[in-house]
Amino acid sequence: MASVTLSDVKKSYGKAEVIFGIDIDIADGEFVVLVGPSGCGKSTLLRMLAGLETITDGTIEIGDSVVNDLEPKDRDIAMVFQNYALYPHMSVAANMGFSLQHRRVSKAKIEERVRWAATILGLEPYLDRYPRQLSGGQRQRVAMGRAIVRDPKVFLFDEPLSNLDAKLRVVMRGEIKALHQRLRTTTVYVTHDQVEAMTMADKIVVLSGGRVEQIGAPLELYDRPANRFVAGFIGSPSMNFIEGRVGAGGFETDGAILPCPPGVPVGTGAIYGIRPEHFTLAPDAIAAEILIVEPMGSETQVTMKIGQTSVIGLFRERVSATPGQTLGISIDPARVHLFATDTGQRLT
Amino acid sequence: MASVTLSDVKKSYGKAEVIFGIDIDIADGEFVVLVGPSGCGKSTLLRMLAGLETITDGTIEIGDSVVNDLEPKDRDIAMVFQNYALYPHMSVAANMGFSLQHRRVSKAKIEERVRWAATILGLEPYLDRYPRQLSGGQRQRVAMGRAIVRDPKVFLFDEPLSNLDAKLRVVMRGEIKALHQRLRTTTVYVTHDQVEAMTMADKIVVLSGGRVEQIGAPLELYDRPANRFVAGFIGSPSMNFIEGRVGAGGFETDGAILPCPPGVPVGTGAIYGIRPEHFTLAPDAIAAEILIVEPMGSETQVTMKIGQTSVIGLFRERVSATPGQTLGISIDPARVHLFATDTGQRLT
Amino acid sequence: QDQVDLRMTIWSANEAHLAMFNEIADGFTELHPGVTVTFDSLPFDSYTTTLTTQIAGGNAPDLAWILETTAADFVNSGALAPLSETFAATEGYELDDVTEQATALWRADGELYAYPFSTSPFALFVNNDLISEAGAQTPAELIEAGEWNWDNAIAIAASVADTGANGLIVRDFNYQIWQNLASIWRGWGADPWSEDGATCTFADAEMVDAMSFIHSAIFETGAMPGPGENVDFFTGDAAMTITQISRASLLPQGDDAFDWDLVPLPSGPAGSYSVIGQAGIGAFGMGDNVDMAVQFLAYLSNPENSAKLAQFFPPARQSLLNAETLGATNPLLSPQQLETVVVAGITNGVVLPGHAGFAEIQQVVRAELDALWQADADVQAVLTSVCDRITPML
Amino acid sequence: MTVAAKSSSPPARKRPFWTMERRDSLAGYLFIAPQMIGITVFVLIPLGLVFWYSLHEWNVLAQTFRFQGLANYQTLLSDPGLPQVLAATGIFSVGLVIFNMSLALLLAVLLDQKLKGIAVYRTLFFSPVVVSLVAWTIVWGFLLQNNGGINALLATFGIEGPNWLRHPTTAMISVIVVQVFKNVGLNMVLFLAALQGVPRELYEAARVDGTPVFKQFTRITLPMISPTVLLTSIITIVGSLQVFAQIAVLTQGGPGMSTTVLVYYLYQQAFQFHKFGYGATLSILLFVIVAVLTFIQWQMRRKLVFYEN
Amino acid sequence: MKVLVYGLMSVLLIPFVFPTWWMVTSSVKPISDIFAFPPDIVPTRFDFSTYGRVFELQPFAQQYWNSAYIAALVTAGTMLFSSMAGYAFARIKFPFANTLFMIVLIGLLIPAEVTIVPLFQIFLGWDMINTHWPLILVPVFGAPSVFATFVMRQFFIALPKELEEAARVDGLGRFRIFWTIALPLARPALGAVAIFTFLHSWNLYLEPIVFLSSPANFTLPQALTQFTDAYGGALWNVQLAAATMTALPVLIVFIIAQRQFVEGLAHSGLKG
Ligand SMILES: Nc1ncnc2c1ncn2[C@@H]1O[C@H](COP(=O)(O)OP(=O)(O)OP(=O)(O)O)[C@@H](O)[C@H]1O
Ligand SMILES: Nc1ncnc2c1ncn2[C@@H]1O[C@H](COP(=O)(O)OP(=O)(O)OP(=O)(O)O)[C@@H](O)[C@H]1O
Ligand SMILES: O=P(O)(O)OC[C@H](O)CO
Ligand SMILES: [Mg+2]
Ligand SMILES: [Mg+2]
Repeated sequence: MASVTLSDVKKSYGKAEVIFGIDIDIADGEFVVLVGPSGCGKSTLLRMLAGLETITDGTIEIGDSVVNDLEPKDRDIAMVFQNYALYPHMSVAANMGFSLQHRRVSKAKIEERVRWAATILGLEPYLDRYPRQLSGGQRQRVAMGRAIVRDPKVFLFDEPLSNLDAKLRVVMRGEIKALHQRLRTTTVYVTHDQVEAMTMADKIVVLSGGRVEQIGAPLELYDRPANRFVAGFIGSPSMNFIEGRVGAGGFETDGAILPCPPGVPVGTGAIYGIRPEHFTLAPDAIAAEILIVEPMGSETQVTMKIGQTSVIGLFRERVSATPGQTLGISIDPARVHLFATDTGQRLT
Repeated sequence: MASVTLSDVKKSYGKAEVIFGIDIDIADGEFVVLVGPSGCGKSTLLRMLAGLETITDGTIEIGDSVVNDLEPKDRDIAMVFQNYALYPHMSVAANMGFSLQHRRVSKAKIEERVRWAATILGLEPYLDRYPRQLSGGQRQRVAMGRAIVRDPKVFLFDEPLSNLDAKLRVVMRGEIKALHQRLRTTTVYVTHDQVEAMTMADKIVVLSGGRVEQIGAPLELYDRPANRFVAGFIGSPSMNFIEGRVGAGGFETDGAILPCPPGVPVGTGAIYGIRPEHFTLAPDAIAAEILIVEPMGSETQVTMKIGQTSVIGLFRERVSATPGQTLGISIDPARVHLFATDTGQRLT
Repeated sequence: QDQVDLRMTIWSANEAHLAMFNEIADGFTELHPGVTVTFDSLPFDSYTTTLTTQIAGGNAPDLAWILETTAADFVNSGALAPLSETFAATEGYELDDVTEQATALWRADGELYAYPFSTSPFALFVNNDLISEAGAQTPAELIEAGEWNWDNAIAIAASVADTGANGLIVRDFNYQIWQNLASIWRGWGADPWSEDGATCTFADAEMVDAMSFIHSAIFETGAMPGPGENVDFFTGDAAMTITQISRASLLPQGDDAFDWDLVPLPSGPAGSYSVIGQAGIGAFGMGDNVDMAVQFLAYLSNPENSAKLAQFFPPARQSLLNAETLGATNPLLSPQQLETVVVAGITNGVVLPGHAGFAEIQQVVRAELDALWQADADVQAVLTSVCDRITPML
Repeated sequence: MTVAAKSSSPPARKRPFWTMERRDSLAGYLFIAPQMIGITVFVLIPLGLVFWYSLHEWNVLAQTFRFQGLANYQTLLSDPGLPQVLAATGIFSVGLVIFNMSLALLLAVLLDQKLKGIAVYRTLFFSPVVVSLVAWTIVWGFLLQNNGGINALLATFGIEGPNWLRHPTTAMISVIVVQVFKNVGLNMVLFLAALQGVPRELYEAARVDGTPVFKQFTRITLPMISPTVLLTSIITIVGSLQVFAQIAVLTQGGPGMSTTVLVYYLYQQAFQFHKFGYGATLSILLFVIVAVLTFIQWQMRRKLVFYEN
Repeated sequence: MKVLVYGLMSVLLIPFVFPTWWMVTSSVKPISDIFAFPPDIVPTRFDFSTYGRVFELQPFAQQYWNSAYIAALVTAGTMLFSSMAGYAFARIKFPFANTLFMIVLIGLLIPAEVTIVPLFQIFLGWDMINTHWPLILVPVFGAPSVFATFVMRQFFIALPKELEEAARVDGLGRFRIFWTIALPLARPALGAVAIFTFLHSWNLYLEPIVFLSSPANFTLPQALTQFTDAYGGALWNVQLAAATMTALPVLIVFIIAQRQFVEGLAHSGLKG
């Protein structure tokens, strides 16, 4: 186990720069999740950590040593790939023991480690099967088994659950978390799934366009997104944004005045952010014209118009109103985020 | 536009029976969603409707005519496939106009229809592109465009959104719904996504193992699932089930007594169903041992133990307790479902 | 003595042939310890091609079997070592015994460059059964009557052909190896080119007559099988075939046997004639062991070994050309047949045509003559155009 | 925790010479080394030598090897046989490619059906590929004779067949057909794989769209398998320009010069007529033709071929 | 409809199977029946003596062995070296990779007839004439191997890159990745390459004729042309018997393993 430090790490493919100088400190044993829109450089960053891509500039340290020019095999990391990358021509046991074979580990020891990993992952009955004979979740487990047998310093995961269906994803998410709690190996985990990021991470790194937007604990990002990008990215459905300016009586937008947190000078043009789940029904408060009502059982999602802006509200109640009618809603100013119109930076 | 009637429809592949006599009535203009676990026969049913699979027994009527033996092209239906099945070597316009070319429609008329569809779907700027030059959502739209140009009597969709990422899925869901509201074409839609089913359907058909489990409006299924299968299938996270028997003071399970709705004779062995979102925090009510706490921003998902059964609770509040501690929760008996232990049929 | 390995290329891979050659080579090794001879068999079809490739690659054999058609090329190229002096100096060789005609092809400016190793006359094999069935007179009867000429011969063939069998086959001609037709056109006194090889005589009247005769035999009377018809005399399907006498070994035995005869070529308008095929063996002049190679050739072709070789390869030595010697090695043939066909043939025969650059000429003529093998061909015109094409090459 | 502000960037480190990239490049060179050396020794050097020979007059028997510049190339331009040879080559190659590709496609489409025993048919159609070329051609030589099997078969239908190998047109057809039957199995299998790679949904979509079967073939199948069609057509063309043994066995280039294709011609010139210098010149011509054709086809792929990515 | 398809396929089949059938049956007919017109589809009289004569006329067993071991060596060598080169061209980044690949591809464009004379000179220089070396070295390293390299490259390009990356992380170097991961996974493509290469070597005609001169060294196709009588005339029935013996084992192996053959070919990455 070891800490991981990225200092001013850059990456270009030919002329195209894709990572623009990234600094991340990961403590020993920490579970860090990288999120960001597709193409923002998550995989690239992870692969540079693994040594599968060269580093154009900067340094990467694992433990106390700079690994920039080390081969993947010399970095003492293990990686789980999105499509698992199991060796189709080897049995489960062979897949898991493969990396040890090349490290002069005795046969008996290999067998012991494989059995240990298989026990942890519930794979004992499948050790003699081939990958094609396994279900998606089992394959995923084998991929993890392959990573843990070696007891590496760092685990790297690149969207390991995205090939599974929703139910299985939930199960495997729990297993990975349990595994981390058990082994406490430093972990870097790439995903684009909100829920995975929020529930698994000690620390989330939000990337966008090859730069870090924000680093923080999950609820920190949810509660105090540093900018509009992070605000829109974390949370589902997305935060609603309404353009306007801070007025004396509240936030003024075309056709409506909304409750506004203090601390921003009156007259500032700003973007008003409010999460769908933070609207509450209140007959005599703000009037919103209903566009679509989507009951989902426990919740009702309502698309509605506040002033000229169409927003989404998520209510725990059943909403029996129909499109065209008006809904009364209220907003707690403490739940409102304000961002600068130009830079998108948080104002409050 | 037309109604669709399936009467005692059966399907076997060789000896293997996969659809066991299904009756569904679909009214003109209705939006019907077929859901069910993988392999339950959703696609098969849809493809029989389309004429892509033969019918082993029973009748299918579209409008007033039995179509059992009609070729797909003579059924006046349009189908959107899961992977879109766009012709990769044709431009968007050609893809959309292709079906009209074989129906002796004049060039000018084809162009007009394609342009009309493109306008509805916001595809005008892309008419000359090829599918590979489009994003997932755009491809999805082209697939829909191909279906609507012909103005068919019935639209068939087979998991049309499952290849899109979460955000886009939400957007496209809205678009399909809007389209349906605009065109009012009878629609049969297959999905395994809860949210899609709940938000889009006028009527949901729950299938399992080639049989219909329940047919009803979305909230009907959520509120009064006819059996344990439907109860567990509809709603996410799934309903919790606890085994036990109805006692005098409530539902008795190993280690706990839970509030119980009236109407079931005392002594009946039953399965107690309660949805994760229907627990509320209440310090002095039932004590549940906390196993995992997963904060997700707006909600917190808590895995906990009631008696000997592990259940999931979804709370709107932030739960600061940690694993090992005890949480006080209460249950509204009106929200509780009871099912027969053997048949799984609803008891209340 | 130094170790010397001589290599000789031949076309035959026949075990009997090779055994005989090896036996002779062993005898030579006894005389010259340290000298060995190996024989490389190259496929007959591509013999000259392969030999040429070896030469081009700088790997010429020490000795090579050479076909009559390419004799001019090899003899004139300067690639072969002169032989006369060594032969003359070899004890008991009796160079004079080798007939003048037989060596003509292998000489240039009086010097001998290859030994005429196999001299095989063309003759006519006859299936008397088929001929009798067709109710025709047999060649033997015609010879007896002194009426053995081409008109009668072809009439026999035509009458057999009328019965559904085949008439006369020029073996190995196949409408490709046109030089084998010399066995017919010599009867008209025709030749493809003048003696010095400089003038094309394809379009001369003799050749036109001869070719017209052949053409009509093919396309009018059907006396000869047409192009693209592969039929074989030795399976008993044809009345007659022109081929070299050595093919007698192909005559079927037992159940399939038929009453056969071997007769000389019929006489033509220009009288009687005979034609021989000939192969020579030469030693290459550029190798390291030229002298030894020439000595081996002298040994191989001395009277004693020639007598051995005669069992497969008809010799060009006067002393061996008698029914007695030949009969010992050709038991199938009667003394009379040997006398009239073989001895007379070798003694009087004209060798098949050859020319410098023959391979190319052969191809060009072959291509031109393809126009002749059509039912409505204009013989004179085709032959004129043959001359037009080959005159620049002569 | 926010972006860590690094107070001092780490000191510039000297990168070792054997960086990951360099090590990998070395591995790459080692992997291709055996073949690169082989290609150099057995292809490039011989090709260079052939070019060198083409600048010489080289008569093997006469032992002449004389530098004469581009004289052989001048001969080439005035060679009276060459136009015929090029025409025969062109007809042969075009005919072969068209017949081969269409037959391969037809067979692949037939074999693409889910029918009992289809594997047996597939095997049988493929079987000539594994039969020795020489044996195959010899057998066809028999069958194509005027009194051979083909005409016997035709005769049973009351048709009098032509003398196949003795007329310029039928001889060319025969050589092409024999060659196609020998090797069409290869293309057939490749097409079959390509056909099976076309997503079934496209056909289902077309069925729902009401596309007639023939149109499905021309508008969907063909474009979808066009990359395979291109690749196999290149392989087939290149192969057709190298065909030799068939000609040698069946027609020897005749009748007339009608089936004398370029390889056969250069073989004749070099090996039979001993004009190695001129043969080398024809070799260079053949090489250039093959290279140019391949290049053109490769360029055309942008226009004619659909590529998914 | 089905009947129609079967009918059409069966008719189309005739030119594909009849020649082979004719070859096999004619090899056991007496020579006179080979020339019968119309030809007999099923032999009426049998003559198996030709099979014995095949071995009398030539050291046929030895020649059989020559062909077999040469083809085996060539196949093994090509599979190894072509897959190495194909792997590097598909998977390893190194300077001039594309240029070098283009140069290799020149080999695809060269008929054997073009370079046979210089090759002969080269092998003469190495003293390898009338040995089997030219028939082994040229196919393994020269122009004929280029097609195999191309096929292997196409296959490796399509092989998921993550497998190798997983192996790199697991501690393997390039060669071991190639040997333990890439090569075992390339079995379909290797199968196709093996078939092509074996058939090519087994049927090689021009090269043996040029390079070999003693019958004991001959290979089968070359030997086939040597079944002549003492005067160069073809012994058709013996030749056909020899041809049958040459073709049948390959044909039988093919029929047994046809699924692997055809599928290997189909999935060999030859899809453009
Ligand atoms: N080999 C390459 N050559 C050039 N550009 C590349 C290469 N690999 C990745 N990129 C570019 O680098 C950027 C980052 O890619 P990366 O795969 O890291 O994104 P990602 O965040 O993992 O996306 P996703 O969520 O879709 O997996 C993208 O713009 C991509 O186009
Ligand atoms: N061609 C076929 N031959 C035999 N069985 C088939 C065939 N197609 C489908 N089945 C079987 O029919 C059943 C229903 O399949 P179907 O594809 O309709 O399921 P589905 O509900 O669409 O599942 P999914 O959600 O995975 O798409 C399955 O058990 C499947 O294995
Ligand atoms: O050696 P031989 O007797 O077979 O001679 C062959 C002939 O001369 C060829 O015409
Ligand atoms: Mg990625
Ligand atoms: Mg389905």
